Amino acid sequence: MVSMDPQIWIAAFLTLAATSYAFRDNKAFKFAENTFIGVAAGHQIVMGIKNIRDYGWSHLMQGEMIYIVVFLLGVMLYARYHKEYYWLYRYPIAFLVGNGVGISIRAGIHSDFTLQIAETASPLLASTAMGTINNIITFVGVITALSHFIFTYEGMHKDTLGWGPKIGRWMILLALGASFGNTVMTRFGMYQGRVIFLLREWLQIIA
Amino acid sequence: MSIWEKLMSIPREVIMALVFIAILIPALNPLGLPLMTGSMSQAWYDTVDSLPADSIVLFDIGYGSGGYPSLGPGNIAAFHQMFENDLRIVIMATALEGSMMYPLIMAGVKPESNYGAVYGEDYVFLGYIAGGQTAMAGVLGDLHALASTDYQGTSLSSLPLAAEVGGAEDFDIVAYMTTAGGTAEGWVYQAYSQYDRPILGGCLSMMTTSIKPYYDSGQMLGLMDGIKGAADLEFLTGHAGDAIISSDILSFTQTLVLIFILIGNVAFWMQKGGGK
Amino acid sequence: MDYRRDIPLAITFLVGIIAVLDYYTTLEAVTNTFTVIKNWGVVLQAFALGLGAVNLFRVHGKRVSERTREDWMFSGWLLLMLVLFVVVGLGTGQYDASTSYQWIYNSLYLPLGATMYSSLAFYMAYGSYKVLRARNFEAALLFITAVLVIIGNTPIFPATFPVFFNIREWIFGPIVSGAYRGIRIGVGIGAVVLGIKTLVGLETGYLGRR
Amino acid sequence: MAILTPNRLVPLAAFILAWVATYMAIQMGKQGKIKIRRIPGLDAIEEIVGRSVEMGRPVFDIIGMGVFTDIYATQTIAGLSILSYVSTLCARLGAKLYAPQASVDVLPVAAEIVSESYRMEGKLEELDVEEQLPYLSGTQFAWASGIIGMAARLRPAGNIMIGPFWAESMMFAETFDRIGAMQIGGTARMYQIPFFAALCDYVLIGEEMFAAGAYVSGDPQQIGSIAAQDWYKLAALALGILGALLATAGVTIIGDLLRM
Repeated sequence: MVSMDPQIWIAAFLTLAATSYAFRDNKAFKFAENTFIGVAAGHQIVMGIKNIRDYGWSHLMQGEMIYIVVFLLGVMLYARYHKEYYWLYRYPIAFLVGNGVGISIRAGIHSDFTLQIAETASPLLASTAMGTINNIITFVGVITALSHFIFTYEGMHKDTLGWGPKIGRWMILLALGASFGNTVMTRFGMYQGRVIFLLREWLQIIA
Repeated sequence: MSIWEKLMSIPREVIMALVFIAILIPALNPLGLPLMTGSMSQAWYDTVDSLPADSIVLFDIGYGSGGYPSLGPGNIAAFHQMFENDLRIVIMATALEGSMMYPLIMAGVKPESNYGAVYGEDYVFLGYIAGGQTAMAGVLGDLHALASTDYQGTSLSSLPLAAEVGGAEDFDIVAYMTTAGGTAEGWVYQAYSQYDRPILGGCLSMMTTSIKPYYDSGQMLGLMDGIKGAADLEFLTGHAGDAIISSDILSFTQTLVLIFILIGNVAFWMQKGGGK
Repeated sequence: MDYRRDIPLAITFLVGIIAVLDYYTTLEAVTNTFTVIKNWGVVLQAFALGLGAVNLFRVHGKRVSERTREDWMFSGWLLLMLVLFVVVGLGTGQYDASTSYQWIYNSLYLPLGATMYSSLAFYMAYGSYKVLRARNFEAALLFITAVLVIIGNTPIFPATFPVFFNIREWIFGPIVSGAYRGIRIGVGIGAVVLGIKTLVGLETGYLGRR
Repeated sequence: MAILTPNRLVPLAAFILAWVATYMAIQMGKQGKIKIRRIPGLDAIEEIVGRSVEMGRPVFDIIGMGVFTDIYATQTIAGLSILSYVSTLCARLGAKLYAPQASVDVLPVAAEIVSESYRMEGKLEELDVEEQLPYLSGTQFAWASGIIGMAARLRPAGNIMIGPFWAESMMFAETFDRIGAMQIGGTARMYQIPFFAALCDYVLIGEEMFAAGAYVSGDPQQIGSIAAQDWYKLAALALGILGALLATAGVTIIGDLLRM
């Protein structure tokens, strides 16, 4: 039996409308796309206000008057649309950028750089022959891929040394192929969820 | 136009229509093919299994409606295993839509009726917290300096589990599932690098290759590889769900894709050979 | 001193440096200051969530009032949907935890969010057919691993011939680990250098171009 | 040493040295002491423009949907440097350039860059910014449809896509391939590179696009930061090779040191 729930019908219609783009750009898709942009922005505002209440206003209510500064900075974000005082928005943005950059690079050099090199500096020999081969391939992959991205040493790309970046490019392409294969699975895995919804909730053909 | 040229340019409507059919058939008649579990999802399962009862997990719902078909089933399976093992879960969301995913996941897990779990004692949901890595660092640094209520406005001090955790040292492990590269890296930076907390991560399959170096270097103890990893977790935990159904559909759709790739390549080389 | 430019640059530097010191030192004063910065960061990010809506009102509000483009009605609908979510979300006082909000979310946002990108699956099928051709050496390298991974990801093949699963697992072993670790090191140091340039005010794109 | 967090001495040293290296490299860049390698992709750009002139068909340069305020800003800037190079070649050789835009912030900058190129070549009267740099849309699928529509109508002989790209990358690469355009793709968004690599005649992987951008712009700051990164990569190479060899011989000192 087909579902009688209006919620399911709206969702089914929007699912089909959003799918239709794959076949051809059309008015139903445009309707779906505009709905999407509208609701996404609406949801953002709701979550934004809730967060301001929970993590800002609540502090103010507990007597932490310093939070007035945050509210001021928050309002200043919207100055960017003002012709004359647009530059005020740079203050809060500067705060966000400073915090965002600081919080990520301080650990980035640790997680992405030193620890990754430490992992590379591991023994190549393993207890099995296959293990050793794998270790060597991994090692060659890291070293050559890195060398591919060195741009200011002309010598790196010439003669014998030039094989490094060349092999590196091949290793990267092989790895990118794996990424391609997994991307195919991602897209299908996502859409299948919608088909299961259509068949189970809307048409109620499957259990 | 030669036959090879025709085979090289099959109209896109034809291919797409065939794909649609290939999705429908197995959805209507599941095959129930056996699964082979990958080592990265096995590692996730074993890590959770090795945690003693009452351990506290910080779990981040880092995806929304777009990621739900891939990650939602895995999330449900992961929660089943955690509740089964009597772990306690502090849930938060770094994705804008994460708080809307929470009721969907809990409707699948049913912790109260299935495991006798109690909200506030065995699990608690903090809601969506803006700021990405800043939110992670905030929760791990000093939870109570940041938040005073859960997502429904209940005071954290009245929820025993929330009252017990103050920061990173109170979490035995951090787990996340996400569609955002910044979130996947962010948890490594904030939880592992900053506080030396072990991490379990789940991401879309297309992200797996770029996140895997963290798993290789031991910064992450388990990695759920999108819908494939989700099916593994469903299989390992014994809670078959949408991911296993999806596996059947994948068998059909991707076989079809492989056939088209084969046709495309044969036609390409035959035509190239014929032209010379 | 130019307060339009120099003060923002000073703010970025100070906040960023405190974040770095918080990581590398054990000074209590730094940790406490950074706790406040983090909490403020969350609130400020929450404020920033409204910026997108303001942009939409500017662009689509203009289209609705001018009615010159034939798709102005779509713009009106877009704004209506935006307002609907805000009214329902704030009206109940419970935001995302209210059942009425969850109802409109599940009927409108959830299906669209889940379908918008996933409908690319159809394009993906067509694209793989057109794209994955071993037309030259480099494309052939990509082709080999892509096809082997797709085979390994298609449960029917490993179920029949387990070797396909082992091949896929192997590709994700040394091949992916090696190349992507190299890439990760490069990307990591790139982000650090860019971050340092941002903190010291050599990279000022975020201030806008006016 | 109670002030410093234990087990983070090496990353701290690496961080401080990165700071010093960035400064030094930019200084050296200003003094012209650093030479950047010419990326083969740049030769391919010349080939594309030349081919378009021969065929009498236009060239597309798509810099993506990036803006100046997000984390992909550097990719947008690299895309703009390439646009400057492409527009100069187009003006000089006489190929008609189309560079559709997706961001209202970036559009005026792109228009300025292209106008400057045409002015330098003394061909400003051949440029029509409204027509050749149209603003399509800031929403992903409308933007993608717009590009696909333009490509089908104008049938360019070449397409250069360098900048930040999302899921639309495959649609673009496939569309331009179908109409027989020669293509170059480049992005540092790793998820999208496979599509470019499979379909384009040349692909700039990740940081190659920054190097290409720095090469054509000659901006000492960009060149300097690439040099600073190179020093770190060379250090990583040396430590990795030495560390692995020593570890194989049973001496794990380098790995242990890096974990300190």
